Amino acid sequence: MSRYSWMIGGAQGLGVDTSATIFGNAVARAGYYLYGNREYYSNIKGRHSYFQVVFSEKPLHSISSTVNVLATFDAETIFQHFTEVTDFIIYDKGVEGTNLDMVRSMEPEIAEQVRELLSKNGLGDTVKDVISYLEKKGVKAIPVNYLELLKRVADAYKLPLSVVERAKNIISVAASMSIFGFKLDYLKQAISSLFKNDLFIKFNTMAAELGYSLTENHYKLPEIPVSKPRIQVDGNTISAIGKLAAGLRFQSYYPITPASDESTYIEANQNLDMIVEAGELRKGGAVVVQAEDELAAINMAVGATLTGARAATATSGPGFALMAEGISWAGMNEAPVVITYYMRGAPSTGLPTRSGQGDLKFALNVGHGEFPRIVIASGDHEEIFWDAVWAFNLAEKYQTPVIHIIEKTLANAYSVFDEDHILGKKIPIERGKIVKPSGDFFRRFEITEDGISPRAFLGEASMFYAGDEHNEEGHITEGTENRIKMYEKRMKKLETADKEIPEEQRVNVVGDGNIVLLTWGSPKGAIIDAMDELKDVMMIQVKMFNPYPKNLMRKLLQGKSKIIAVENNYEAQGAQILTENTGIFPTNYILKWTGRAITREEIIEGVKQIVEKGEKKVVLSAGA
Amino acid sequence: MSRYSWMIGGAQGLGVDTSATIFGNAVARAGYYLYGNREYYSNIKGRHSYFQVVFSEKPLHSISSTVNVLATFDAETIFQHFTEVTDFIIYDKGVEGTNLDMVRSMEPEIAEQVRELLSKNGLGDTVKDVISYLEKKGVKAIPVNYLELLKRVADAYKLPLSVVERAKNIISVAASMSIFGFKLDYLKQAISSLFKNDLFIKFNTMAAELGYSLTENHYKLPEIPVSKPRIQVDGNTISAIGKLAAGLRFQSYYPITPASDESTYIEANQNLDMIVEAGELRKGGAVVVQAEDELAAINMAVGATLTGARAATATSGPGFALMAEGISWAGMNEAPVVITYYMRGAPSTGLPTRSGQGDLKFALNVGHGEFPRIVIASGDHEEIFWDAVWAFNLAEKYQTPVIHIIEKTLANAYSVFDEDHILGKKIPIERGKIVKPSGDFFRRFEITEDGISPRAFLGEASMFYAGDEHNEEGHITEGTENRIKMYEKRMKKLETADKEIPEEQRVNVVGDGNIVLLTWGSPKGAIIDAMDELKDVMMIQVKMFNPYPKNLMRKLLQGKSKIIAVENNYEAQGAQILTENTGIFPTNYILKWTGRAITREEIIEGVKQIVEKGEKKVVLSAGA
Amino acid sequence: MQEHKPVFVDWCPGCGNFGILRAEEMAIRELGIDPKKVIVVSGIGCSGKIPHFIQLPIGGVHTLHGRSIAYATGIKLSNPSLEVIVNIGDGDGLGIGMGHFVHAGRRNIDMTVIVHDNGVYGLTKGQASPTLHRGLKTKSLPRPNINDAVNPISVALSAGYTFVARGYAYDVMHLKDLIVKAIKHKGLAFIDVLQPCPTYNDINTKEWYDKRIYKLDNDPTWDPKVKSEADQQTKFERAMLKALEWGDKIPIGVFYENELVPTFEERIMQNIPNYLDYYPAKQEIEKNGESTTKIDELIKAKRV
Amino acid sequence: MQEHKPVFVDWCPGCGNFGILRAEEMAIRELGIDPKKVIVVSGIGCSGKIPHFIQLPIGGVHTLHGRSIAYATGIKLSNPSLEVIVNIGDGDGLGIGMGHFVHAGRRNIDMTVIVHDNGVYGLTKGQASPTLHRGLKTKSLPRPNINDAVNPISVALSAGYTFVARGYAYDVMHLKDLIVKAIKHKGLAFIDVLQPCPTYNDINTKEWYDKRIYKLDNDPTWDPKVKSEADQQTKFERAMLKALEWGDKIPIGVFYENELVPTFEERIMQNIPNYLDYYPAKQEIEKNGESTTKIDELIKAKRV
Ligand SMILES: Cc1ncc(C[n+]2csc(CCOP(=O)(O)OP(=O)(O)O)c2C)c(N)n1
Ligand SMILES: Cc1ncc(C[n+]2csc(CCOP(=O)(O)OP(=O)(O)O)c2C)c(N)n1
Ligand code: SF4
Ligand code: SF4
Ligand SMILES: [Mg+2]
Ligand SMILES: [Mg+2]
Repeated sequence: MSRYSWMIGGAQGLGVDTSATIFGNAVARAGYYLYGNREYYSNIKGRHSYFQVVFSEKPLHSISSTVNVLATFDAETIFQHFTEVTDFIIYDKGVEGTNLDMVRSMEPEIAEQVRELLSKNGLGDTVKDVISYLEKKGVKAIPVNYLELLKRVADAYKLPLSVVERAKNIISVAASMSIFGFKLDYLKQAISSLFKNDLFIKFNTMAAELGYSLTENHYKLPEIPVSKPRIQVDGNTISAIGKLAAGLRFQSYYPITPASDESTYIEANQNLDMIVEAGELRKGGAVVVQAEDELAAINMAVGATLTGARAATATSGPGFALMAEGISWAGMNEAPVVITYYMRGAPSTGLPTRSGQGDLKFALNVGHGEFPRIVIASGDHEEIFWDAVWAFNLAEKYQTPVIHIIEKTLANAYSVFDEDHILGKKIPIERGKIVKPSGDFFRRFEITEDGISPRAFLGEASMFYAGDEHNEEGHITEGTENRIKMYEKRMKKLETADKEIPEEQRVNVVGDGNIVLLTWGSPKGAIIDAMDELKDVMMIQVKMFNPYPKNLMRKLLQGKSKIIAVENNYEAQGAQILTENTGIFPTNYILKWTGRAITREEIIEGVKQIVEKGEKKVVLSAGA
Repeated sequence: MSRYSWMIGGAQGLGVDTSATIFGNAVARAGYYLYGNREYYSNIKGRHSYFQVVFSEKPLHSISSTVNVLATFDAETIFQHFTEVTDFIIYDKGVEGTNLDMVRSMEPEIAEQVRELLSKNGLGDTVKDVISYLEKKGVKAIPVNYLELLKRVADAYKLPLSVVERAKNIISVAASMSIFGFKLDYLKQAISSLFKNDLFIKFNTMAAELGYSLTENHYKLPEIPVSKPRIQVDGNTISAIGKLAAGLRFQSYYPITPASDESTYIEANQNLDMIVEAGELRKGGAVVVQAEDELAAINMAVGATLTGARAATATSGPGFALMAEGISWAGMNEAPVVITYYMRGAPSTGLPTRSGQGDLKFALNVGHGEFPRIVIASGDHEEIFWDAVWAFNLAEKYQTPVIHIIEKTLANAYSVFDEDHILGKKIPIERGKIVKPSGDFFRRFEITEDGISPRAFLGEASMFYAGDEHNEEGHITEGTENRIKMYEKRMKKLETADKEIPEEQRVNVVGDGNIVLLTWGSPKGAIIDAMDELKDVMMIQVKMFNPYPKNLMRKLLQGKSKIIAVENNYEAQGAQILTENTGIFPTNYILKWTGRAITREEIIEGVKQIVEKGEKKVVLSAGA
Repeated sequence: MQEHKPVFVDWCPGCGNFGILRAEEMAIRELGIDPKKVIVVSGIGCSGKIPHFIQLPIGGVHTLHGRSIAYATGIKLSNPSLEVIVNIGDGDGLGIGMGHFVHAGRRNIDMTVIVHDNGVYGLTKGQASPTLHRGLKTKSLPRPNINDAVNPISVALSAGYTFVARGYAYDVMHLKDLIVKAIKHKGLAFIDVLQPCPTYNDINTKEWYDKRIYKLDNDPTWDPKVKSEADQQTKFERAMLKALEWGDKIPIGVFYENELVPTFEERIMQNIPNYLDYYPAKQEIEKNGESTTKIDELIKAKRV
Repeated sequence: MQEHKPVFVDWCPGCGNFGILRAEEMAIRELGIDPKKVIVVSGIGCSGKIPHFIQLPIGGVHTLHGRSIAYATGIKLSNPSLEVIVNIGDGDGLGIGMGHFVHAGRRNIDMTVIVHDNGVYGLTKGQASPTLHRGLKTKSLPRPNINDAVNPISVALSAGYTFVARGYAYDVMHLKDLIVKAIKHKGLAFIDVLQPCPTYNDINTKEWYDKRIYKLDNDPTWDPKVKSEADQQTKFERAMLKALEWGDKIPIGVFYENELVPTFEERIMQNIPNYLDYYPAKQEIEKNGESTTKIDELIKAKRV
């Protein structure tokens, strides 16, 4: 398969993300699908960040262990990533003399490792040493005199050097475009569409021209004709759009990485049009509240659901932990709140800007007591959109909290896919048993066969909610008969959901080999992308953990020679849930808990280790 | 087996607990072991509460479905409990005319059920109707003219009637003593030892005399010689004593039922003597802080552990939910905090004064991310003491949070057992790898083979803690190599614990029949007490859920004809943990989620239903 | 099951909560609001049970300990046509809920917060609440309270509440008047209600209060209402100094009233012009099982 | 692995936090306290990283967002021989941590709380913090802030802090002096440090502050220290009124200082007489693998 990997790195706060988005945008214009992944420290300025973009003619969902072209303009990026480059490195001629000790932002442990590797190869610890190491290994190094080029740009527009400094990025992006053989025009278009300021467009365009002429077309990648519009979105944004499409009208949140960008996007786009009558638009708005903490955030959202508004919050581990009590109240009071759970490196503050899947069992068991917690997890950007819609429909149909898991890696990564995978499709809204009360009083918690009570909203009639065990009217009662029935009624909703939701909808299955790669969430992408090189494999991605698709899973796993749990955690929690529900254990494990995404090559290599070398468990570590 | 059940009921705030404690104390003086269980509404005054005391020559751990002697002095107790009485009912002649509608404190649903039952028997809805119903069924009714007796007491001591009113309780207790055939002297002794005020002792003693002469010795229970001292304690108190014995020196808490009585007890007894040198006592104190909320409570306790003090908090469901984030920090920072988790009726506020086992999986998975959470659960009052000590030893040996589960039913129940089960035994203190740092800097998170780092305390050297992933020094680092190792190190502690703690210590096994009653926590008592009437049974009580005793459980369950999960919840969470760890499913269930304790008879009946009638699942409901 | 069974009011005999209950019911009646549009949101405690006890067909939301203001915020902002009253305990609202209490002041949502200030954690058997003064030993405390008290009035003023008052549970008519004013007030209103707890607080009893309480209104020059920007600073400072009065004399009445601060609803309208007409709860998000929300623009903005 | 590798200080160039860091280091040095007895407890945010950056062999506990005061309380009360300094962010300490901030005032533990007051949530990319005034639109806000600001000084005073001051991150010597005073103060000390965040707060910048800031000490009659019970009320009221000053003129310096209020440690000693000599962390609970604690009396009290 033709799959190319490009990476750009640099200190946080210097525009690495923007240039990666521009590069992606330009490559997409050339007709390629792509997937881009962002890595950064929990820091505002100065620490190392990088962006990897992988592209191909076919849709992609993962990054690679190696990098064809590495675009750099500082020393740290070279030190952190030179082991990954296979073909080209673009670098600043001016930093050749920089040695490891001079890069103070680099973590001492990492510097130590680099020093060791270089010295093993008989080399010193300067950038120059690295470059010669690379050249020996066949990598082509492209030195750039950024300072001189920037000066030219500054002069041309009579701007101080500090203003045009970030055009460094564009120079290296342009050089990369030229190496791959993409038209400069696409880059110019991307610049025009992504910068707002005219002057910025102009001088960046000049920088692009300068950069483009630095190198030559090496890969000679063809242009691919595109028939249908495509979009480029990250996980935060597509989740926000999905929630708005689903009818979200109240979101409360407290800032936290990597969740808050979703809320910021919703707030920026809170004024909405609704097609209420055919052809007639009505304007409405989604209220977004920055709460004082996550305790307030969850409870505001739960309160909002009682009025009939579709309401949600978005958070990650530390904030989610603070929501436990509120989620339990929502369960007890059958409030259809949606929690978008952006999972990141844990425990505690952990790796706040890295990814992880270590909170699955916490999400599944959050809050004291027994009540239905529906938990779904998305494996790629398209899924995020549809799952966001699904989450609200589930919440209202089963009148219970729904937790939608999106990992940091997907939240901050972007992919390019066909627009009609979203637009033009029916976006189903199922609001469940909503009624208009007739009398003065409404029995909110009527006991029914399927556990689901008719629901009306505050203000429509007198009704009561209570976190205490309550009777059908919502008043506190401690009697045992009511307790048995009311408890059973709540729990029955899970059985009803289990009956109503086809198990096939809760699991993604690709292939039907004898070696099962059992996963959930983001590793799906690496597995799918690896499957063309793997033999006799089958991917099973669990999308809904509660109610768990037990019967289908039993059927799918029956007689398989290997069940390999692939997860971004230590315990293989997704597999533990499988065992709890079916008694089936995985036979092997491919696990990674560094906070970095699993690469396609790691899957291929991991499966090899297991199938050929008989390893029980493979621990992955790729990615700086 | 000779096992007698007595119950007293009355409106909250009128001294029902005190009189039950006095009754128990008096019965214990007659040489009997006993178990007393307390049920009350989430209310301060006016709602119905009751206390059941079961006694026997042999130690007991459960209540019964039926009551031999029911002592009452209001109408509600009669309406709520008459279906349980088998032999005697003591009641107020003055309330005979009271009907159901007049008892406003009774929940309408419960009144409805009583009305139905009576009308099915062709009876009206007054107390008198109930009494005739009972008499028809062979129960002996003992009417008491409380008012007249109280007046006599009031007159004798020249006190207003309102002051002596609570002596009603003592009258009914005394009448009960007489029916059972216990000496009045024991009651008098109990009164003297439990009341502080002299006048109270006097007039209650007179009330006791009056009550005693109302009835005659029916059961003629013999006095049993007692050779060794026995104690009568409830769960809150014995947990508090266990914690102090274990060296607890800092406890922070926020008031919550049924946990706060533990903290109140510790505070009241915070001045301690320590045997520091042989024969030499040194005075010290345990600091108790009433925090502003549970977020503060957990984090204060965690902070305290860093100084080397043994520190803990105690809470129940809603408060525990608020502790999730702090527990995750403690896991990340290897802080040996102990959380005594008083489990009550959930979800949310639930049944705040009733019991439950619905939070087990929450406790096991609390807090975001992966870290060792050691979870133990006690099955009776003696276990509570030793588990409290165990909890601190585990916490310090494995440097990780330990959650000690005690259900409300045990917290508020009391039992009588031999003093030498505690005093005179070695109370082991294992503090794990504590060192005195030599230099200025101390590497708190040194990576070691068994995952356990040497530990020193704040103030002894420069050292750092961080909720972020950190290096051996405790400074933030995001490098992947450190992440892999530091994470692994933390998780390894669980493996070390799993190796070091004998699995036999993590499971209680009684009997070795083919029918396994698989349980944890309080149902243990009912099962043990039921076993003399059950054939071919074996009780397996899991005491530690993490690390789970997988190998032993597999061995124990191998080839058993029935595995019946007995739990106070809906999902049989303890059994789900079994499946997750071993792949073994229970075959049957006996479950109860009314918030009331499981009775001995319910176990006998439940097993019958399963074994004889082939029921898959039996749902229990005994107890008003 | 019959509609609306009467709920047994299970507070202790003589509890100050009865006075608050009566005053609140009377205020709602007097204002003539449709009861079902009145949403009484409460926390956990003896005080928290109040929505169940109100003898009017209101909406009642009995939430979590300390969190009622957050629930109320979600309810009111998604349906601003509702009249939201928050009843909190002093432990509930000023102890565990202190953070929300203060931050609510920063928003000035048009709703009413009533604290049942009894100096104790009633429902958990009488521990000291944050309003109990240091050194006091109420009946159920084993030892004198070692924490200082918070001053609800001065904290509310510092936090930005635009209507700040104190009432007394046993002066039902006066309290009713305060509640009426608080509900009518445009913005976030706060009433600290001195509420004797005869069961656990044997210090701040009826007798104790009766001796000390006086009405701010008795002073004819007392006018707490801010009438102009210029007025603001002086009225606020005066209220703040008045708030410090406690001991032999305890003032009740309105300390501060300011409608010049825009409400949160008005602030939202700066961003969503038709917010009050077509608020979140009112918007029709579904038609024939499909979403009505147009997302074309949002998606197309992401085209490459 | 070598001992104590230097940690890279990863704040943005020009960040006000550098000033706080220097002032705090200087204060600790000046006081001559053994650094390892100094425990710097912080929350989460740019501010929260400070313990890692201090160039002295201190103890550092980098805790949770909003909870550092609770950790500090546990540390100080179980080992009162330690010198505890709490560094919190304004979002951290006065947003999510507001409840603890207020309740700490009720205890008056002998420690120091320093707020890094930059008006924004720095580490999460510049959202409005609770000290940002309404209507302001800092660089990273899509729209002007719709919440009112809290006033840290008046909240601290209301809450019962017995030392209340304001410093400025770019006046390092003045700030150092304040920190020295705060640490020496017997009781809970609070310093609100105005800390420019050049990356996200482009309104409350160095230039903005430099124009407005003046020192309370410039007024020779300004004496914030309470010297007698009689003094207390007036000094407190004056501090409270001063606290309201904000805008064209912003005072820095000590607002209020009162050592007449007993510390929490002193209050504990009323119940545990030898608390300070033999505090929790010091007690020997184990001897030869056995408990030293005598529980005989407790158990025997339960005999039947
Ligand atoms: C998170 C949490 N912590 C603790 C409790 C236990 N609790 C129930 S009522 C109460 C105190 C109530 O005191 P207050 O708010 O003053 O109300 P009052 O009973 O005095 O009206 C507490 C602490 C709880 N329900 N939830
Ligand atoms: C419970 C929780 N919620 C949210 C966050 C995310 N978070 C990290 S830093 C921060 C804000 C920091 O702002 P501030 O306290 O003002 O500190 P600054 O960065 O400005 O110094 C937030 C909200 C978190 N770590 N924990
Ligand atoms: S405990 Fe106090 S506040 Fe609660 S109901 Fe009784 S008297 Fe009222
Ligand atoms: S974001 Fe602001 S507060 Fe944080 S380091 Fe940068 S300048 Fe300082
Ligand atoms: Mg109270
Ligand atoms: Mg800040």
